[in-house]
Amino acid sequence: MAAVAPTNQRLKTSLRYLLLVLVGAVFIFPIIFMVVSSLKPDGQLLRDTASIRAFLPVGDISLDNYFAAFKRAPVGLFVFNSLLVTGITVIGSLFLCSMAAFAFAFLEFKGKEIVLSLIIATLIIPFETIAVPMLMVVNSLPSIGPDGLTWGWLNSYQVQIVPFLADALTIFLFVQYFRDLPKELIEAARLDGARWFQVYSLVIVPISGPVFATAAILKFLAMYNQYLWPLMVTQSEQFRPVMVGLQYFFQLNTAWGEVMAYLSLITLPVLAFYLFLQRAFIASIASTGIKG
Amino acid sequence: MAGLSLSNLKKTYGKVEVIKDVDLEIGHGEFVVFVGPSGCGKSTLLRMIAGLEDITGGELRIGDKIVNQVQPRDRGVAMVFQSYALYPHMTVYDNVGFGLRLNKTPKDVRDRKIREAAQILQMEHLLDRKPAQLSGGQRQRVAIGRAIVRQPEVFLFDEPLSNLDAALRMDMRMEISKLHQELGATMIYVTHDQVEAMTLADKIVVLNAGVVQQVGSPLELYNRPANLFVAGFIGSPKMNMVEVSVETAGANAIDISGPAIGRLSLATEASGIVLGDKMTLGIRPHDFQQVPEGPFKGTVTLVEHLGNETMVSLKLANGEAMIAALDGDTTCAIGETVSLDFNRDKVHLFDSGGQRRG
Amino acid sequence: MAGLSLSNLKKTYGKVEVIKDVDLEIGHGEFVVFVGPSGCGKSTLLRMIAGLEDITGGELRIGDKIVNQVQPRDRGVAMVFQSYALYPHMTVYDNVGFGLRLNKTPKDVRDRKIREAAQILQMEHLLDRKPAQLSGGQRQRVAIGRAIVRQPEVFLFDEPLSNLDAALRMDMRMEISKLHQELGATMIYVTHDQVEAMTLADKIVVLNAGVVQQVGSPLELYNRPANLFVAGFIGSPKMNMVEVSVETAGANAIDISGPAIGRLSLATEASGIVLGDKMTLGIRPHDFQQVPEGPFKGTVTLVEHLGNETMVSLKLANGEAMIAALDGDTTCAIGETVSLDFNRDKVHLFDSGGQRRG
Amino acid sequence: MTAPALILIVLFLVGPFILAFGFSFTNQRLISPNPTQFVGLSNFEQLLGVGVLTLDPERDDAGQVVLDAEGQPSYPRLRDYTRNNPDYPQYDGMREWFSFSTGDARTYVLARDTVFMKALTNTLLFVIIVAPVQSGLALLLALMINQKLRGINVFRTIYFMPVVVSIVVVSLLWRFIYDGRNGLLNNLLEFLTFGHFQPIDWLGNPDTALFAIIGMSIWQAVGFHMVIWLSGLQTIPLTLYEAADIEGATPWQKFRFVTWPGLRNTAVLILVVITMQAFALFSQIDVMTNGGPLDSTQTLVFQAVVRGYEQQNIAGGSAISVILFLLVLSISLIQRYLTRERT
Amino acid sequence: QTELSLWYHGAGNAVEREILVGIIDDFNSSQSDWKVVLEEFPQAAYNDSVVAAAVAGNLPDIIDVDGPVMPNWAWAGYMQPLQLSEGALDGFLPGAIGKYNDEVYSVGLWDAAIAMYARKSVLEKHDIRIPTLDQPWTKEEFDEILVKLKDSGEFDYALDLGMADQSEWYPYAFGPFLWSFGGDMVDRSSYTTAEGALNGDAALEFGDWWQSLFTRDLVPGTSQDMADRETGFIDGKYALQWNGNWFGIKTLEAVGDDLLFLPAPDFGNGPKIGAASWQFGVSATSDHPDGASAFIGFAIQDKYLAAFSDGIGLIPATAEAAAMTKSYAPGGPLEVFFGLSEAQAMLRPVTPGYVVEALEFRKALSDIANGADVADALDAATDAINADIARNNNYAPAN
Ligand SMILES: Nc1ncnc2c1ncn2[C@@H]1O[C@H](COP(=O)(O)OP(=O)(O)OP(=O)(O)O)[C@@H](O)[C@H]1O
Ligand SMILES: Nc1ncnc2c1ncn2[C@@H]1O[C@H](COP(=O)(O)OP(=O)(O)OP(=O)(O)O)[C@@H](O)[C@H]1O
Ligand SMILES: [Mg+2]
Ligand SMILES: [Mg+2]
Repeated sequence: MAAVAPTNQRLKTSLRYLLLVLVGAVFIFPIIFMVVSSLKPDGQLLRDTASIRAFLPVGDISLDNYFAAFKRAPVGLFVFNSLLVTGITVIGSLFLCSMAAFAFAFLEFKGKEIVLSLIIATLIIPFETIAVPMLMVVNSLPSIGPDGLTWGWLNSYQVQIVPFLADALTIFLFVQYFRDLPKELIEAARLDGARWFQVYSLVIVPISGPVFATAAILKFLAMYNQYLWPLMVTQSEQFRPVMVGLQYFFQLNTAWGEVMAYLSLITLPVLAFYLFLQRAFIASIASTGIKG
Repeated sequence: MAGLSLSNLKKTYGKVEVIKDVDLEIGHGEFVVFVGPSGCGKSTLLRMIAGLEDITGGELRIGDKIVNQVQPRDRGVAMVFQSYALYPHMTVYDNVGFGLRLNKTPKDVRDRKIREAAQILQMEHLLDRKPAQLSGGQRQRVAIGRAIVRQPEVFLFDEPLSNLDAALRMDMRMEISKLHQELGATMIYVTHDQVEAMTLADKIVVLNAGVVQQVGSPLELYNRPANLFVAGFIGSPKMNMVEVSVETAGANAIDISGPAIGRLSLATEASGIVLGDKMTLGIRPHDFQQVPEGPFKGTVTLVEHLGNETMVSLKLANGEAMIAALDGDTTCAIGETVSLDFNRDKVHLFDSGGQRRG
Repeated sequence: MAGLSLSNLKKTYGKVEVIKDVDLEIGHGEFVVFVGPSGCGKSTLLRMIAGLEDITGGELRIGDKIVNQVQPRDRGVAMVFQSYALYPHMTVYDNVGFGLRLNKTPKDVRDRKIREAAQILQMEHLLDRKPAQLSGGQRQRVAIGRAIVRQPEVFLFDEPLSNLDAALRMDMRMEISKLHQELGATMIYVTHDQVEAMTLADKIVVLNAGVVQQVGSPLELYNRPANLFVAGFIGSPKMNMVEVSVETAGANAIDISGPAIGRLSLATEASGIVLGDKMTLGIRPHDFQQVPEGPFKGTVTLVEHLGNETMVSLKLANGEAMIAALDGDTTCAIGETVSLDFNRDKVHLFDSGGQRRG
Repeated sequence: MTAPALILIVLFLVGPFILAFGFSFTNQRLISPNPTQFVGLSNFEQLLGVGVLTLDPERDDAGQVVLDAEGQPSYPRLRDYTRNNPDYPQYDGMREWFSFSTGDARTYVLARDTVFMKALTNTLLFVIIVAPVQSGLALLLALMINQKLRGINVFRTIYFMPVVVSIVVVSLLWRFIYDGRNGLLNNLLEFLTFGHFQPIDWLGNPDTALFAIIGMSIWQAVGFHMVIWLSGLQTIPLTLYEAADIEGATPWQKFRFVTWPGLRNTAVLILVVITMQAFALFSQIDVMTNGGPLDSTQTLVFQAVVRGYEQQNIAGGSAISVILFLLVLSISLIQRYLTRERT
Repeated sequence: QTELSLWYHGAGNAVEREILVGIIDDFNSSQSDWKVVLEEFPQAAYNDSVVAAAVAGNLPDIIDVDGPVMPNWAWAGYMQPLQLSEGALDGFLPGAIGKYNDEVYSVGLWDAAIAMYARKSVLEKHDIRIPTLDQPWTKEEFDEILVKLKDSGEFDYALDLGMADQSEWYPYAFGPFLWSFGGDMVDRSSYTTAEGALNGDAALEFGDWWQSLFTRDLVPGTSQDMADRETGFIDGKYALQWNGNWFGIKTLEAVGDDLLFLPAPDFGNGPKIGAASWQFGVSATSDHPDGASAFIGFAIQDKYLAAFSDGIGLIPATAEAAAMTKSYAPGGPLEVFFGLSEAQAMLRPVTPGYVVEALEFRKALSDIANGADVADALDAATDAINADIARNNNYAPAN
């Protein structure tokens, strides 16, 4: 029953911070390297990699790489495309997947367990291994555009969006989270006269902030980093996303400084999105008090 | 019309049979209270009526419809959960108004109803809070509010007042009673509080281990418990039980004797009672009076002063324990010897199967 | 030694002051009951003692040590939560035994203690279940079991019996009482049940809106409530309050009058009472008797038969309402006129500030 | 409510996979003017064919075992048995997968496709190491950043950084770190051992390359799983911690008895996801080693891609995908079985 | 005007775009039938994009194609022969003409070449003979030189081969060594087997030598990092570097007059370097092959060849064009490359199977460098190539 003196408390807190900082150091350096390198000319950049200088903005520092990057590729267009595709996919998939997961977690229907197992099984399939068959599938889908009914979705936004709206990982994530929610809430809502969809949208969604934030960030990353698929389906520059755009910088002589500048630029939206969700995440926990 | 009719209702969890062939008719507008020991299946029965638990067997009708397969939302019931089940992300206001919002009640009507309910439940000052910021009793009131604003045909209350203090509980009890009269809705109410059960119910259903023991008006149950279980369960403190055997059995009177009481004569309809039968004699604590010399004599083991009355626990000569509810100003000390008589008109006799006799 | 001493204890949530300067001494081994209306701060106070809420101001000692900053686990307390807080993934057995397992009680001792507790709580058949498979009352018993097996110096109970039926509740009450005697531990107990409070407590603490109203033995509170709040809060049904004014004030007696009662003479110590003072006269329902002609006359508005007694609500001529607890076999119908007298020795007088007088 | 999601999944995941499944029984090519033909199981036979060959050491005329320069017995050349040897048609086209000595004789386990076999074993090794280590570390991190401390959000962000940054930067950076001469890792180890450490060519050495990849992969993805753990942590009711606090639980005990059981659903999720992702290991290999040196970092998905795209052999790539699918499916079934709710 | 779509692999390269757009504009305004529309792709993703488009039946009219890959695409039916006028390709470097099955499918505006980068001062200091086209280093001489340079202790490695680059570089840069030893990636007489070519005695000899470079620590291995590849020679860590002409200008700027571009060594069957770079062709699905060919015919004018060369540093496809350039004109700093190209250049196997052959070759070389048994590695590559050829019906043209 030792009384804890405040100084002891303070020491403990400092130790915690120390640990946090040390671990932080292990994780932060790619960003530092990237940003620092984006300020250096190629030669120096490569020479510095062997030493700690790789992480220090020393030597010949300038924003030249950024200007050059903008000159080399339509960076704005790529970022716009990526954000558009990613944004729509994230929103759509959160909606579709959480709804599906809701049904799996709370509704009783025939074959539920089997279907869920199958969906989870599809988690196993790495995208790379089905890209070509998938190309064949999207190429035979109808689309209605200015030219009337046409076949094939190549060179469009929807071909980058629709196939990824529903994915097993997101569904699974939601299912596992929903299973931990108190059942009485759903029962109460049903007695209050809520239809299933209302239970979902008015009760479950508002108290599931953390998992929505998690799913959103994971989906965002997956979509934003898409490379192989857009490469296969966007022949026209107009629709290309950032990761395909990155290839603009790998020529016979790779422009490393510009690559770093470009990567720094395209990392910004991801970071911003993550920070935004962090906040939403915290806020949702604080306001619902689902924690107990 | 929203009477209910339960026939042969059954519920099992895995192998555990929790509700066993319950048959029950509840008239439209009736106030029915379920009582029974903890774990006897009251909540389960309520939840089956609400549609939250699958019905393992039997048939449930609300009005004229068999509703075994009907969605909760379409059964026209409202329920107050034992665990409240408030929506954590909504304010009290929104929690209470949720059902109205769902059935598209116009905003002003909704607002009026919510504020009315809040007033009845004495929680107007809490309307902007979230459930996490409420005390247990406050949460319970919100849960009640949520049910009453919707004015359904059938109300289900699962121990709605258990976390309230006596005064508030009485107020709430009155409110619920008033509500019942005003709405004329059918109400099914689970409680552990005898007073609540006695005062609110048109009809009390006593459950034990998933089986209905007796159905009847409060005074019926109090005055003529159908079996030992009901006798012991209804009334507080518990009825005292004394083992006796039948010495003589006349047409309108019997003589009984037992180690605790010696020999006694009771006026009762004695059909079917046979000489030598082992029986149980029940006497309520409140039917005792302290007398200079009576059939029961014992040493005081515990005295509890409740203000208006005093509970005295005795140990009889043969070791049996007995409780008597005496006057509030009774003064007696532990260890003292006390002699009791009882009201001969109010005794209860049960046969060896536990069923009421006479 | 594990007495507690609270001095000037304060708690605020944001701007809401929930506990206001509470001063309280709790002796070692005492049984203290907190009562008060829903939301008055009982749970909060308990949680502050347990170390689960930060203390905004003041000082809390357990034994001789100031524990404001001490971790809950180092305070030597056990607590039964109002919301049970059972570990959902552990069986009842493991839930109950968790604390023992943590303090490395040998397995056989642990097993014995768990089974003992289960027996006391009548839940031996539930030991293998998970909390989700229990009824409300069963969960509550597990929560109690978890606390009692640990035999700490201080027990904190937050409405531990609210979900139990009368019979079981009485059993449990007895068990807790026994436990208290056996262990000699300090117990702090929150309840809404008057009977529990009256029977268990060495000392009752009445709280209202975070302020201590009165501290005293049960009968002290019942017989001499310090103020109107306590008077109204303790006793069920609630004390009847009548507005009166002082007509004459002698040394040992005063005359009072009021629209409801006409003029009356009371024997009371009248120091400080001044002619013309507005006062409140309190009469408990149980202190009424039905008489052919008495000071109170009114129309019956509600009759509640509780079996052993009958609650009769009256409306007096001037519109005031009054409740009387009459004999169990009182027969009177709604609308009838009834006349009541009361026990002159047992009246309570409060001044206009609500404080007890005489 | 599941319908829209199900339709999409069937259309864009199940459908293509079934196509791929079909391809694995044909000779489908990415590019070819020739018609596709059904070839039965031959793609699988090609991948999975193994054989065992035991060879006696060469003996000179006197019957003495011939020793090579290092004093080891020398054996006939394997290629004499596996290449165009009409006496051993069953070994034709096979190569040594691994071998061991049994007395004087040496037993060779031959595989029709040694690269695939290496990819298979590497993948399994990778999964076995990465799944527990990464989920464990991620949980540790999640617990660390779930504390109530001022500014904790900064750390949440920092720990997540490697996930946010493109794999291109990360791989590039780690190639520099792993550089065999003056890489940061070697420099650091040298510094820590006061110069006693012999620099290792981490990515160039078949013995270390896979572990180098493993290290980097864990570092890179751990933040991803940390976030999932974190959302699981948020669902545990606070009152349970309070109850445990009062019962005298230490922080470790609170973790063991409250947190961990409360994370059951999350743990299943994480384990499944990590296993899946580990099996899908591709990008790092593609950027950093291309499967080398000496196939020590070949993985199944990498091989599936190499065959499907670079070698234009969609059928072969699909066959690997199918094998991978069956493999992971059975593992995840076992996993589910092991982590099932025991009631 | 009918639109003709053109795909080009140079996205991100402003100079190339400018020149190409110039050509297109000139062409579009030079006649009124056709209007060429450009779509650019990043180089690293180009082949995959084209294949994907082909699978989806979505190819443009004019595509550009890497020389050695062309037969594969032609065989697969992505491309059709050019309709060029007689004599249009006279004077073109052989590496710039894409021929398959006796038909010209593609033509390049430039070629690329490789040389041994060296510093005159270093060679002189170590008393090393400067080789010429006529008298290249012999195998033994080359080996001695490497050992000598290594032993001098002045360098991390004697020679940088560029092992960091995992792409087409291996077959392009190292295939010629094999050829010079007398081996090949496939038997060019039939193109139906690699047996004897890739695992014959000559190939084994090459393999042993190749492995010895690494076991003797003369060259950096496969784990070399990109930074060293780009800066190692310039910084003096490597004495010699085997590198393409596209690095010439950059290195010249850093090293200055001291820099030498030396011809490939002769390992017995004459010194060799690879030939063929990106070329233009017409897709099989084009509705307007005449227009597409017309554009290609228009684009191969000397002035455009020269413009490209000046822009991106590659070797113009004709001598006339070379004369018009800054670097390859007589006396220009890179003139030597033109000579190398003319004298030593050899095409990589002209077969649809080349794609797989290149992969297997690369893998075998990596494995050998990392210590694999030479014969086994070459056998494995041979088997894989043969299996691929068999799977594709010997790459017989479809009919
Ligand atoms: N987080 C919070 N923020 C604001 N107010 C709070 C918070 N938690 C509790 N309160 C308020 O503090 C007061 C005291 O709450 P407490 O739970 O102690 O009441 P109680 O006496 O236990 O009531 P009950 O008998 O209903 O359980 C209540 O009015 C409640 O609304
Ligand atoms: N999921 C379950 N699995 C097994 N048994 C269960 C389950 N849920 C409830 N039970 C059991 O069913 C019985 C009835 O439970 P129920 O909740 O209806 O009791 P109750 O009468 O409401 O009790 P209380 O008054 O304590 O709330 C109890 O014995 C309980 O243990
Ligand atoms: Mg219940
Ligand atoms: Mg409370």
